[in-house]
Amino acid sequence: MIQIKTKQTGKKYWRSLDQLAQTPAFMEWLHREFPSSAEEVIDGASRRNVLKLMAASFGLAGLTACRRPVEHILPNVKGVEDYIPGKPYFYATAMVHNGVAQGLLAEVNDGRPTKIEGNPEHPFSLGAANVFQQAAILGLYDPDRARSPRQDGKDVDWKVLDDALKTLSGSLGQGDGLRFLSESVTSPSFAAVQAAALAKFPKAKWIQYDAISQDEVRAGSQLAFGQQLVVRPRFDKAKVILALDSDFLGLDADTVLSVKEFSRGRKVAAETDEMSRLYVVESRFSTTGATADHRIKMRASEIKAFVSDLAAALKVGGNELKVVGQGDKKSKWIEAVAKDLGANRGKGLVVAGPRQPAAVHAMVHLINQALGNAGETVTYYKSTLEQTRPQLEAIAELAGELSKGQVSTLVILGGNPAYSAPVDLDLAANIKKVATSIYVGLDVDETAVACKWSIAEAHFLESWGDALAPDGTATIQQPMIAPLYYGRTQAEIVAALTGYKDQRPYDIVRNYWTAKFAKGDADKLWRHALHDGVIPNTTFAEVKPVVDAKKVNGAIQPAAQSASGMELVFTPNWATWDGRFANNGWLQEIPEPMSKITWDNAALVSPATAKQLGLSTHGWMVKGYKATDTEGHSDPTQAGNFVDMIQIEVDGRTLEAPVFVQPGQADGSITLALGYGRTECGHVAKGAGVNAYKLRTSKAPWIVADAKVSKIAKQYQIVQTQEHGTMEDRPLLRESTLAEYRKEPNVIKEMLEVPELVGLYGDWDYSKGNQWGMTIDLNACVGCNACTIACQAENNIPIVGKDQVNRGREMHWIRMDRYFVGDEEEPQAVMSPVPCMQCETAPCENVCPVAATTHSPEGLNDMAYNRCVGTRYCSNNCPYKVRRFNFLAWNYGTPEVEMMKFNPDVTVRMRGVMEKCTYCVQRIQETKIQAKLEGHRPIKDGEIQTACQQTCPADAIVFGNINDPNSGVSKLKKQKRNYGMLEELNTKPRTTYLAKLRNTNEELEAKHG
Amino acid sequence: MADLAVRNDPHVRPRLVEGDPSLHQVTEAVSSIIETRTPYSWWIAIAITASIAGVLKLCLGWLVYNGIGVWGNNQPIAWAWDITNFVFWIGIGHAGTLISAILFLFRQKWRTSINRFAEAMTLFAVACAGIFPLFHTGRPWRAYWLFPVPNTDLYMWPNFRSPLVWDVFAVSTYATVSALFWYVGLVPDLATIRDRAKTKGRKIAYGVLSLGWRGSARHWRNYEMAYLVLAGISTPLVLSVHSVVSFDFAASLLPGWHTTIFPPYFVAGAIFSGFAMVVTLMVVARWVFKVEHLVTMKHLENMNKIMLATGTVVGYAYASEFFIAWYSGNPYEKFTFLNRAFGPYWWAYTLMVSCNVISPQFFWFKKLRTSIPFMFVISLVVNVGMWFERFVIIGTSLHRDFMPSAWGYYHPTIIDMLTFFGTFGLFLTLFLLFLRFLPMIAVSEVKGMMATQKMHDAHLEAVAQAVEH
Amino acid sequence: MALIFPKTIDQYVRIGGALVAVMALGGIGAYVYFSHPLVADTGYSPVQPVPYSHKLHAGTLGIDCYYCHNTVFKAAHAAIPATETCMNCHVRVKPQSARLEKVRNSYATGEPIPWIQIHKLPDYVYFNHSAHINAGVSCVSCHGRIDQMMEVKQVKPLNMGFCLDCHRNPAPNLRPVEFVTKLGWQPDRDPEEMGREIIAAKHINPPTNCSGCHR
Amino acid sequence: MHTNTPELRDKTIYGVVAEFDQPSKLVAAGRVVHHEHGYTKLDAISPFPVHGIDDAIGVPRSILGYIIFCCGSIGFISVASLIYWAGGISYKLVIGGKPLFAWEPSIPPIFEGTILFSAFAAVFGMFAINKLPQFYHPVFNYERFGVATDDRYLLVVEASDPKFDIVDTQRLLESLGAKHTEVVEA
Repeated sequence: MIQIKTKQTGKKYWRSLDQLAQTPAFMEWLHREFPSSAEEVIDGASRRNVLKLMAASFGLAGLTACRRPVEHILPNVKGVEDYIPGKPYFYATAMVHNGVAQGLLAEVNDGRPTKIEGNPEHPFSLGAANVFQQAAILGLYDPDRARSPRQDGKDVDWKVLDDALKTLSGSLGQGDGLRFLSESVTSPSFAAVQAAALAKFPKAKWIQYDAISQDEVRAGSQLAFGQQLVVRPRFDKAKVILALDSDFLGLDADTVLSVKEFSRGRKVAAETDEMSRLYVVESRFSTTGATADHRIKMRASEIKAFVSDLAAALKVGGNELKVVGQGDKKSKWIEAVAKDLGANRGKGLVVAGPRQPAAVHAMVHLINQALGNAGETVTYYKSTLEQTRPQLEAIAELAGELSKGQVSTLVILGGNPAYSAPVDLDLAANIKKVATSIYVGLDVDETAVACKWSIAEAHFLESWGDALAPDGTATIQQPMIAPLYYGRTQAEIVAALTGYKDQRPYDIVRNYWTAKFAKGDADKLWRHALHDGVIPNTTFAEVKPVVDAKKVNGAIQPAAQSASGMELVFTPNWATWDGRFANNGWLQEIPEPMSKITWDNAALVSPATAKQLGLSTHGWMVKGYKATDTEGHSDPTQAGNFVDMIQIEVDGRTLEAPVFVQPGQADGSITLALGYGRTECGHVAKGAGVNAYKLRTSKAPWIVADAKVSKIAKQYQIVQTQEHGTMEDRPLLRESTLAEYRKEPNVIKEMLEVPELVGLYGDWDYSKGNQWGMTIDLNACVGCNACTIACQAENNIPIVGKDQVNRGREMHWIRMDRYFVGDEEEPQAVMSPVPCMQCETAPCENVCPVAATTHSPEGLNDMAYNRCVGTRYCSNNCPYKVRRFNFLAWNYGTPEVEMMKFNPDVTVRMRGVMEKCTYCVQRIQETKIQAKLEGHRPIKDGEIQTACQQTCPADAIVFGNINDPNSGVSKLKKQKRNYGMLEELNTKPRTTYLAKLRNTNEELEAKHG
Repeated sequence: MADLAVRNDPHVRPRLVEGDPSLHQVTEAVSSIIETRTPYSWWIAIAITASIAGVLKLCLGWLVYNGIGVWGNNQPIAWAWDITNFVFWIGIGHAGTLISAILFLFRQKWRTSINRFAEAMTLFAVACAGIFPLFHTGRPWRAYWLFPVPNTDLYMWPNFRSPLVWDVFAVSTYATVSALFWYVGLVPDLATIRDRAKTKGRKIAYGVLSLGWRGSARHWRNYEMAYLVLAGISTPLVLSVHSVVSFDFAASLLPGWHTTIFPPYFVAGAIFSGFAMVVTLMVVARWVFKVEHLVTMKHLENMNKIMLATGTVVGYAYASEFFIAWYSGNPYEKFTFLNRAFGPYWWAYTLMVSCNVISPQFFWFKKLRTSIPFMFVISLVVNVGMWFERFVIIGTSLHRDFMPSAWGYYHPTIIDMLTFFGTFGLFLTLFLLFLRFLPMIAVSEVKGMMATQKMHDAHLEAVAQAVEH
Repeated sequence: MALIFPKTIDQYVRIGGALVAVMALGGIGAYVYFSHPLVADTGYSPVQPVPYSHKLHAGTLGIDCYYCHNTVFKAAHAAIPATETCMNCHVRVKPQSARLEKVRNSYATGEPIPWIQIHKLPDYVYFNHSAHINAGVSCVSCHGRIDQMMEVKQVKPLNMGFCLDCHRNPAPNLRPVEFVTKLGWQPDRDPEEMGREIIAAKHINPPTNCSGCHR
Repeated sequence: MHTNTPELRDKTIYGVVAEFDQPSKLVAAGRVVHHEHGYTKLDAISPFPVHGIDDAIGVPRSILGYIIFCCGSIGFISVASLIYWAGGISYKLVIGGKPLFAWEPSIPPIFEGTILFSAFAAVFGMFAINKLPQFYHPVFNYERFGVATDDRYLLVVEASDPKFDIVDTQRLLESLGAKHTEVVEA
């Protein structure tokens, strides 16, 4: 039913756009507006001039005010049951990320999915979504997606493919020489197809490989428990948390739940409230480290020693190792943490990052068990989809077979292994040796090029499927729109190849589940499953395993440290993850939370290491107007962001990479993000970053103990959205410690002394009706950028490209500020989103000569784009610098298909006008009208959610009516932590902040922040 | 003999017209400039300047076609060269009205030889200035919304609280009034040219332009009244214009902009730069057109004195800004000014101070004050310095304001540079046309001045003879 | 000195000046008239692909607007009816009529009928039918007497001023909701007064700030 | 031998023009002709305003000042009311929490408006009073009129003057040191 609906309307829209594009009116307009038609609307450097100019309906509609081209209305031919044109519908679905599924809701406007939200019903979303999920919309409409099957690099008709598959499946026999290479299978129905395939072809093999694999985690649990278990930490229950090289609030979080739960433990309403404490030990300065109450930097390879010392300090198991060769600071640290954990038995929690070796994970399990945390703050599940075989081992074997020519048919299902597999396996070359190689993928990527056949895959928003959350909760993945390019799902292809009983993806999924449901009301249950986005009672069985302390203690014996060489650590990244999102402009342009770099990756090194390597150092701690700090670090603004480049060598293989000096980075350790430097990719990804996979071998997939590094005579311009790292002692983002706050709750307000602020005229009366306001809780915010992307999707915010970001023209309405605090040795960071403050006495309004920005009776700082003439005076006079100007025609370049992403409730701004956050006024208006229709009822608190608030995994952003004393936002504004940024200017901001509190341990407090 | 006595008498001002020419000779000297055959040099000069003006046209076309993005402006530096150039040109446009209005009210006779020239310069400078407020908007075709145009469609009006709207009023008024003032002054001289005209074409052209002026006593009566009033209202006008321009900054809340000293400071700066430009052009013109006896060293020296005075006022303003920044105890202010002087734009600031405050100090010395080449160089230096003053005020205040997270830096594009360069083409083209077709010196006023001087002399001679006996 | 201009010149100059002045005024007057929304924005009446007569259906036959434009009470958009809606009747009524050919084809082939849009607001204006209809603003206020039009024609300027007039003083355009689609309906008493009562009853307070319509 | 008959005067002759080479002589002559001989229809033409000529030949005071004042006041009122109406009546928009109308921000536009109106009044008022443009005037018929915009000074006695007599008037003027006199026709 739904599929039919979306198909129909989807196609309708599609068709109408085509027609519009051919109308003489449009053609005439196109030529009138762009005499040079297609090429060069924007200056050469922009990434957009390569996309051809097809600004169809939006630009056209914008002009109908003055000219009147004939415009057609194309109604449905057959009425669609309870479907109202122009009204958005929400459907539940799920997105698989990092091997697990998270439930989502997709907003569909006239058959076009336009916005992703978290599914409140889903236990691992609770209404929130992360950057990758938010940006999926743009991925769906990516004009560079594979559009048809390709045979030997040439597009062919689907018919040709189907015939080829038929003949091939006939010729497979017992399936010797038949190999399947997929990513981790997370879909039960697909697993069924897989099982059927392997049953039909007993000689065939199925290899699962993820570039960002959980091998070590699995091995760890195998080592500790003798079985593979899913570990489920419960950060909301823990009072003391120790994260060992684990960015569980950032890149190592598989769903948003970890942030949700953690932030619950950090919310402080009254001064008396309890608050969890977070210790972080890590090599890279992650957002988790920035959130930590105490953090020390440490080379990733020393964590193993650290954890065994910690175990020793905790007297865990038989391990009686003495703390040796440890700096005084570190041992103090260990003692303090051990004491704290010991004091909080059953309320503590230790977690380790997936990069750490199995032994570390095992020891973590041991510690958690010894401290009685197991079962309390961490629970274990037995997965139904477990992978007994280490992925690296499996793919290595496959590579061997390939090179020996033992494989006749290779079916690769997504994942782009030719790009992301360990470099020493040389997969790209080996694939070419196979007689029949088939690739199913979204893009024409490195693997697609290597294979004989490549098949356009259906995007998850286009296809039927299902997937499991970390705890096994199953979700049906339903399509929001018919496949734009008739793409196929992986299951569909395998089913076709292996003659599975069901061929259509819909049948594959539905029949699998209805078979599981109780016979009678299978249909009803199925409908419920679709509606809720959750299938009840599908969670894995919880188990209470026992750790084999002996084995663990045996494994943990630290090998001789090779502290000599430079350590190289690989991580996924915030923009492209493992490279799969490389062509997604929203993600490419989102700044990396700590370094604020966009459109690139860089080798992160500590200032000390940089000096040691003789590299020019950008001092992100440089203070004041000076060009350099005492250390001689130059201020990046003045260095023009040109950085040195180094050559990194890992057993014979070399890579040239730009260096970025990151305070808080462990000395002697380089962090390099995977997923950049794509070669076979779309326009957006071209030239973005360097390919770290070139150094990643199956021997050392995460941590290279001794990489050779040398400076080379090259420079590279990296681009950031924020170039100055320090707050200049200005009380912008305020923080204190929990202890101090309890002693003197007014400490936050007292950070600023202002004389009584009086205006020249009386204040305007905002005491009646709805008065919108917002609070942002710095204590909860982990700087994950989800709000920025959500805003970008909701408000049709354009992408500007690396060159334009470099010119300081990024368009994000809600930007993420990051300031370093504390000493340069062990810096801390505070982060916060900065949207428009909706000042009651808005400085921007006074100076606008044409009254394009004015105040609404409900306290909004309205911005009428169609009135703006673009003097930019408002931006100059905005102390928060949150206004964004369309310096060039960002939207004229948008290809037709990409325009389907636009939110119809928000104007697509033209060149030359100013724009800014409006508290999602379109949502406010919709709700107000709805309330009117329902008999002028008052609007309920929380009924209106801004896009940023809705998606925030930390619930840091709260929006509502400040006139209603019982609304969430008014309650928060009553807190002592509440303050207005730059309130001394008497701008009366409606958006206020709740100061950050660090729950410090006084034992460590004395030593350092 | 007696003549000598008079000349050496310290109480007697040196003559404003040298060589004691007859009125007819004055008429000749000025009129002949535009009556003789057009020299090739003029054609060459205008060919060059016109093509530079063409560059301006191209740049503006490219700008309107693509958007402000072709300039270097960004967030946070949303205003950069555009408004800098605007203030720069407007400032230059101040000397003219000042000379014709204020010096007139102060009965400064020496103004007569240079006021026409300076007024023309004013007009052309304002024309160049006017380009930028219009084209710095993102949608210039909507710029008319800044004017209070009655509209039946939107029911919308400009926001009269905005200094930009004040600008619109001030600058348009200033342009109009200056043009009127200039034309009124021209009418009698146009009549003179008319009556000297040989060819029919010139007769008709100047005949029409001079509106049939015939120098009747009744005309002169009203004429002088009108001129007096124009001078009277132009004086507050000229002061208000640059005050209003300074409000663009003073009325904002940006540290480094939000300063009460701005209006006087800007006016002084404007006069400063205006006179510098007059000197630059005058030194060349009087030499080229052989009117040294009408535009004498006395004139130039007086202008240099004014430059010295205003330059020092500007220097005082710079100093007091710093003092207030420190004295106010406002950390943002304090930072902004330290950042101005020692931050990334230290070079611009240093340039500004040395050009505007230090260089004019040489004019304390009469020798330098009266040296043509020296004053020419200084006047150029001052023009450079004043451009940088505006850039420093705009650029350095914007690039690092309240939130360090939003700090930035500004790099001009080639379009930025060519646009500014092009405005000089426009300015000089208009100027060459003026020199070619209109009397560059207010003949009738000079004559009037000479006549009174003659009476004065006659009187002195009498005195001198009395003494001899 | 030989005269430049003849004796008579000045009277010609005066006449010429007078003419120029008159023409200037005339020009301004013409501009104001032709650019006035009432003139510029009204009267658009394109030929529709199907010669559908609102006069016949809505007027003579008295079909309620809501029968075809069935989303006005629920949604921002007033839906253009699906071909199916036409066929509901026309399978029986005039099933063979030549003028209905396009409709039948559309129904058969699934190709929509390309109706031409007449009442068009700029895309930066967000008008919501349900909000207005439910408040008691009749269709007639913006669309005129559609029920008397053979071919639909834009009769109201629909410019910003037009919207503002009503948003500032909605009373004259309000009526009980049950009559909003009765285009010819006249209240039995002073409409102003009735309007004020409705405003009081429904707390109607139309926005006049920018974000009321522009987002 | 002309005789001073009205017909003749009205039809053909505008008056007598006398040319002087010194402003002082012009003034002196004017004073004699006006004050001693009681001629009233006089005009003086000079390349620049000659001081004292006004009382010498009895030119009335200029009324321009009053005109300018009135127009200036109109400018003041109209701009002030425009601002008040636009912000306070026509479209009440809340801007920066400021009142709908306040004097402080309105001063600059009002001031400029006043100036603009006054300037227009001064210039066009002056032209109007002087009846300019006027491309034909009898004095242009004076043979050597060109000198009047160069370095000579003309005293004109109009034929419409009751005391006018071609012969006597011409003689009188010559006796006052006119370098040249001439009868110009209307």
